[in-house]
Amino acid sequence: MAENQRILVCAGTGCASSGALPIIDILIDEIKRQGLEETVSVVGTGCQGFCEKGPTLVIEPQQILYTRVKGEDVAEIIEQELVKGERVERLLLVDQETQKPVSSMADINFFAKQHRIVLHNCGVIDPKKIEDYTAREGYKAIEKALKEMSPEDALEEVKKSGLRGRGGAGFPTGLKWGFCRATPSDKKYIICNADEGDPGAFMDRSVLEGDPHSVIEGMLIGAYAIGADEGYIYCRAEYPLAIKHLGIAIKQAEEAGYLGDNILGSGFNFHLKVFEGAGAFVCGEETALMASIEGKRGMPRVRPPFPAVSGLWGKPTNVNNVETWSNVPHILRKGAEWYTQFGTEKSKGTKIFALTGKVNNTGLVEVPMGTTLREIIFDIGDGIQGGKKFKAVQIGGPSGGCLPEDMLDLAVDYDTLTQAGAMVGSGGLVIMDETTCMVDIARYFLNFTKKESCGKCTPCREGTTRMYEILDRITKGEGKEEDLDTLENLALTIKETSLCALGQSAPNPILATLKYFRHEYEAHIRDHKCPAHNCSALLSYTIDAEKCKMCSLCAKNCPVNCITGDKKTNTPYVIDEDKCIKCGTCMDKCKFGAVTRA
Amino acid sequence: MEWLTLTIDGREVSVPKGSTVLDACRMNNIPIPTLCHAPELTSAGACRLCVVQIEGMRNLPPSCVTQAAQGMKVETQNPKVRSARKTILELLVANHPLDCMTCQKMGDCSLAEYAYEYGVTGEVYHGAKRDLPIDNGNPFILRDPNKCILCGKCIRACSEIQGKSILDFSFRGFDTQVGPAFNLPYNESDCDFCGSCVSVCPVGALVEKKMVGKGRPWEVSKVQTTCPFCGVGCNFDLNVKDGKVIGVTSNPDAPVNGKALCVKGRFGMDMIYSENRVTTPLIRKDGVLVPAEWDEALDLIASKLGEIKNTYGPNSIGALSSAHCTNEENYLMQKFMRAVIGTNNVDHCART
Amino acid sequence: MGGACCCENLVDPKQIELDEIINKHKYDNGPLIPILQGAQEVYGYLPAHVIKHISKAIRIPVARIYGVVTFYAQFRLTPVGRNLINICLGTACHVRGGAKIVETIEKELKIKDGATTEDGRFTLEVIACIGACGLAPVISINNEVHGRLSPDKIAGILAKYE
Amino acid sequence: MAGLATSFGSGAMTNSINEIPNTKVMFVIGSNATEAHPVIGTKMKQALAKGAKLIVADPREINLAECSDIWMRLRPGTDIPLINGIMNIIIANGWEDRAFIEERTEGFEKLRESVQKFPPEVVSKITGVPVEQLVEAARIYATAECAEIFYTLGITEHTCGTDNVMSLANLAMLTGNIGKESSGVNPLRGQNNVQGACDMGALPNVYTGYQSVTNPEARAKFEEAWGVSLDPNPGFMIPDMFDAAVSKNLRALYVLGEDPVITDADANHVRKGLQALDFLVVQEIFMSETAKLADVVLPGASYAEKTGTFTNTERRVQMVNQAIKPIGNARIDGDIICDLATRMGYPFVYSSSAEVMEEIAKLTPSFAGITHERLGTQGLQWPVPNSEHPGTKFLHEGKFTRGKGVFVPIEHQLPGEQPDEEYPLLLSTGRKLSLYNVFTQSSEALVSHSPEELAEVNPLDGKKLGLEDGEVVKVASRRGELETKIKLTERVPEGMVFMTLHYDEAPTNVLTNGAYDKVTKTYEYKVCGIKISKLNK
Repeated sequence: MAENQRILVCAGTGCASSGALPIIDILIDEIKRQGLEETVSVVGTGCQGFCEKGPTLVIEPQQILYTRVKGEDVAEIIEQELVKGERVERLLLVDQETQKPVSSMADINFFAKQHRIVLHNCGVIDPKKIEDYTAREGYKAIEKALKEMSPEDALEEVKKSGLRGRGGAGFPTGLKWGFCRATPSDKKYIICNADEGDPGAFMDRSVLEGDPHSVIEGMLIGAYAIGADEGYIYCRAEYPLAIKHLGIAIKQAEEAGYLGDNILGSGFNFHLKVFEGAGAFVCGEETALMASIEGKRGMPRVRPPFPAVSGLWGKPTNVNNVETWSNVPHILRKGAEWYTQFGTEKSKGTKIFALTGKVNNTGLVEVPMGTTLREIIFDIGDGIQGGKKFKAVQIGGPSGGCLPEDMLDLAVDYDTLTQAGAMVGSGGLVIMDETTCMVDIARYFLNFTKKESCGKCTPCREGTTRMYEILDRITKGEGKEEDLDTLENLALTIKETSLCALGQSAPNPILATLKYFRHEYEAHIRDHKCPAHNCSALLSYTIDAEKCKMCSLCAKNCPVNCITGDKKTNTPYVIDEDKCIKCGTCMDKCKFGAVTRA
Repeated sequence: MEWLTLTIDGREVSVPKGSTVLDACRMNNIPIPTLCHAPELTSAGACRLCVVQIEGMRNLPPSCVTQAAQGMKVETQNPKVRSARKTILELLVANHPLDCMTCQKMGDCSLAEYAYEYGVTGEVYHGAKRDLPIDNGNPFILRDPNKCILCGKCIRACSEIQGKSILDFSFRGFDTQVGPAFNLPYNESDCDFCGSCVSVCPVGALVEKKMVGKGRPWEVSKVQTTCPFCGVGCNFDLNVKDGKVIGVTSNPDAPVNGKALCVKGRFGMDMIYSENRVTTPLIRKDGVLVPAEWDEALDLIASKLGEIKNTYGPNSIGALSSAHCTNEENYLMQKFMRAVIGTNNVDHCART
Repeated sequence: MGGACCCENLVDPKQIELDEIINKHKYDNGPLIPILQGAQEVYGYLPAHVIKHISKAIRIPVARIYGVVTFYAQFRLTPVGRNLINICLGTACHVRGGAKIVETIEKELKIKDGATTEDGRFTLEVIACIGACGLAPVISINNEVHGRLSPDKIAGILAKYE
Repeated sequence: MAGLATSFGSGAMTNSINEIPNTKVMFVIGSNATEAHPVIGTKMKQALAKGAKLIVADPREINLAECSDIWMRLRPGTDIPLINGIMNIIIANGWEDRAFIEERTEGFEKLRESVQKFPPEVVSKITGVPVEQLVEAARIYATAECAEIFYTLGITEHTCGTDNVMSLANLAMLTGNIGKESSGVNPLRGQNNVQGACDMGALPNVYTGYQSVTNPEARAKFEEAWGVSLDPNPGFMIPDMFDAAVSKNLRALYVLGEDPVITDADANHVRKGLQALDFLVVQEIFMSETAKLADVVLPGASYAEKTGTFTNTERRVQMVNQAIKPIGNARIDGDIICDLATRMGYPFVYSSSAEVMEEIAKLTPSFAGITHERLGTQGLQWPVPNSEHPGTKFLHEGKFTRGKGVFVPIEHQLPGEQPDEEYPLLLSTGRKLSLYNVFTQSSEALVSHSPEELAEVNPLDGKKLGLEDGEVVKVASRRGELETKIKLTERVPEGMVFMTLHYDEAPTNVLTNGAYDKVTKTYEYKVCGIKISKLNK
């Protein structure tokens, strides 16, 4: 039995949704019952990244990962692992290749292939304790900056690191800070953009939940370098846990003298507030975000003037996102030279991706820039669920695009992705298989952007709706041959004439799918078929009376009760097409292959 | 003043520093279509109709909010620019009623004018259209939100000219609307009916209710004059058709008020045709006022005043001049009293 | 009549709470959104009289506040049902069949996105991402997450909420 | 205007309307600009949007009070102690502009002495305005880079109207907030051409351009131009005229475009005077209450039917251009006067109103450079001393018209009539936005928007008297009574009732006091005692 063991239970939003929180309580009770409280401690951490397998917990120092843990498993884990020093095999991860349980995190591809800089503390420390953060070199970077570096030095270091904005466009961070620093003003602001709105991206949330102090420290350094004394963290109200942890962290940092006036006796002042966003994707755009803090409709405004010249309340303002800020303390502590060893020539460091969709290991992964899509999806992500065939990966959310299989060896960085018609964006990677319809995906994203368009400029307001309508008609089999030209023309106009990045990138999902999957559009239009068997209007389900054993399973499971039949009267089971919502449940449930889809 | 030289459509032009590309074009008579731009309001850069191509800039920047710069090369009419503008107009028309024949704004509608110029058909896009109730509940302004193109000028006029902010955008995206709070009718809001919103609306979404059906823009002549309703001295244009005043419209060159007016100035002109007008001289006969000819009335007054002056002296006659009449008339009145009657007994009601 | 009446001094505890929220933020830069968020906490939604009261207190025109309220998804102008269903339609949920879940629930409750059932039992809201992508497709009812769903599971889950 | 004329040497708005948006501080006293001068109200709002501070002194919670930084809800008729109190605070804190006082003014010592009697606590007691508000208002106004004072009838329509105005002039000079761009004292003229009627000498004591009838040189000039000898003594002012009519010293009256029965205070007295006349001529566009008493009614023309000029409150002379022919058998007023003069043996021969303006310009130094042609679409602000002069944007730059500005110490006086036991409520009168005097009653659109008088009564008074919102009540003063609908609202303070003067059905001026200011003889419309009683049904 090892001395001083720690049990790290993931309490991020994903695992909490899977029931992690009661497990912490049960663990504590059980440890007490076993009299182990002197040597074993339980820590509720932020996201450990492996959402698919949640709730997860890690035993330290052995680095043993348990997955899909339930309350009733706790006693067994403690008995086996902590008392006897043996594994509970059924709760270990099974390697898809070898089909053997893997116990050590070092042997799990999901973790082994990552390189964690920003996520360095996530899942390892208790985010509610500043001492956990300081114990892992936390706030050393700002101390170093205040004691050993001038603001210019700090700025120079960030410039040299080659760090680029992780929010999407990849603008060089040091350069951006420099603009704001160069604008003379009695007051400057810095803002952390934590309005992570891309559906399918949750890295910022995980960092805020799991390591809030790293963001605060990054902002402190930025404020020092730029000459700002007030900051905001604009966080979505949909992230209650992140807001809570930020609140605790700010209070602790104030008490510890890292925030407030005359920080660490240096004469440098910095005050930080959390602003809860009220639910608008467009507020991820920096001018809309500032309008929102000012209490207005979150409508972007024309740039220039850029925020570095005239931002929040007309003062010079610098906005970076969570992941960007969180990189900064590491850069300052370990130096730009250390940082530049990661990544590609023009994209330095690492990037966090939210790996979701039809992939085996969904979760949060941090890899050096330049890692190929294939490595991320097949090594870390462990390939496609259910042995299906990979079709495409959607990168960068509603602003990004879908890339097909032959681009899997693309090394991911800002420039290569943009060239390929996608973008890094916030870093959502949604994996699609043969059952995903690419027209439907484009329609899905346009439905999203049309709802989230602020309505200010004509092309985005009117155009996204028209593009959606055309796509919707195509998925219903009502498309016309000329629709593709209309779509393409409209998409290009919207791209070139919209006011902000939301509109300018809204057509990307269409342009990329048209580029790589045009045949799917044509199949919908010409043959009235959805090759992925996804678009319900183009599907019909029928029951093959010969194969049907009248078990009634389909009828019982039908959510809309549209299947009738009776074994007693020998009435065959049939599907009422008018009522059917084409959910496919009957087909999934049928054990005899009697339900067919056409 | 510092001057910049730039090239627009291959032509070299010089403009003062601080001009926008749109300013530069307009100063040089280069036509640029705009819907959300108004010189007296802040720029929103929202309608995107004024996009141009500028060498070295990505996308098509809107000229109304792009600062002119030394050496800039601008193209305002190339096929790419025109095609983008046409698409934007098609999008607007696709969500706009096509009842132009009966629309009060016909002949003065910017959307119609540009749609015509760019060969817009209205047949490219089919789909959802707004279907909102028409606001007809007040005597002054007729508001048809279905015709609104969301340029936001009325909102800015209400806030920047009038300082009221009765109007604002609500909802977002395709569902965006403009209206008073809770999208109530005007008369249930705090609106003062200054009509500034009407004066800037480029389409038929906001029109002067009293002018509906009274005349088309090309039939109307405009006469600039000074408002008679208070001491501010706003100027506006009386709209005259067939010798009849049919309404009032703002005159952007009005020295005191620009396009701003108040409810009285903009909507009170119908008092000219009030049934209460006296339209013929009246003389009291047997205690009753009865119509008379001018000669009879004026001779009567001349002889009566002469008589009283002779009997009781000039100071037994007085006059109240008018703060409503013109300077020239006031001058004539006091001259009449002083030089003709021979008294200083002339005053007017409000000397303060 | 709502809270606009000035004749009788009936003290409404919610009104007191609202005034406390207003006074807390009144002198901040950009007080509107925090005040609206606080007011919605108190009332469960934003009744017209509350918006007018806020307008007067912080001197922001009612139309502007209405514009803000209708812009952001978080704010409601009507009361919410006893149970709030959030259906996630993040990308991960979409590719794993989220749309079918929406369709099933809409059919089951006979209401559309944003509406409340006539009996006030459920309010339905489709949202962009709950952030439980690993469990896709997911819904949350009163912040309780139900993951790895399929249409046939819906009726059973809804039955648990009164 | 007499007040400003005494202090500065000329009486008119010292700034231009378009300077308002650039001012830093606005002190609005007794002026409901957003309703009475709506477009000036909008300019004030524009200044606010640019960050200007707004101080409002008004018993009513007018719209400007709602957007002010400081709203001093003073008791009606206590303007002088309020201003004296503010000046006391300014001097006590050393916020006065010493250099300005030294260079540009005289009489400061006397002023300093007189305001000693108005310490903040005493002023607070008299006015009902808290001391902190007085101090803050004094600080904001006195320390402003530029500041404009605005007032209208709320200041002048008192028995002490002239003193009120001089008080404001004192305040502006004390702080140096005068004679600069966006800085000055600005009376907002009520009617469209009050300024012009004054400028044109429609006053019993002056010819055009305020040239005194008692000044032999001026008189000689006019005698020469007009070819007659002129009376060297000032004539009757309005209130004198009605008294004189009753005493038969005045036999005939020629009323041009006015309706004194409705608009003048103590309407019953006015009516009595008019009825006592031997001969009454009314030249009007509407069948007014006064016209109904006339022996001869002459139909004049509306603004749309004539060409001429109006002079607005910022001294801008602007063109009125004929758009249509006079309605029916009506004639242009100027033509009528000319015709009458000619019939009385003194031919008035002018080919156009432009020619009349040429004569005015010849006789009036401040109009010397004005012609209709020059006025064009932009007008000119007098003084325009010659044909090249661009007009005068703001007055008193570098030097007051009279040389040095003079401080005139002002003592507090009570209004002519105060509420008492019998008439316990105080009536104040004013305008409504959509209506304007009696003129707009003939606009169907405007009337339908604002169809009836709604006397504003404080809910506490309503409760005391058992009145319901919207009830029709009887309102009575010592001079008369009327019926009106009421509106219970906290816009008026307890004890005060507010009514407009727009409606024939509720002719408010039967109630008001015929007492007037000792210098200008302006009626005290703003304060009188009334009582409200329920109607017996």
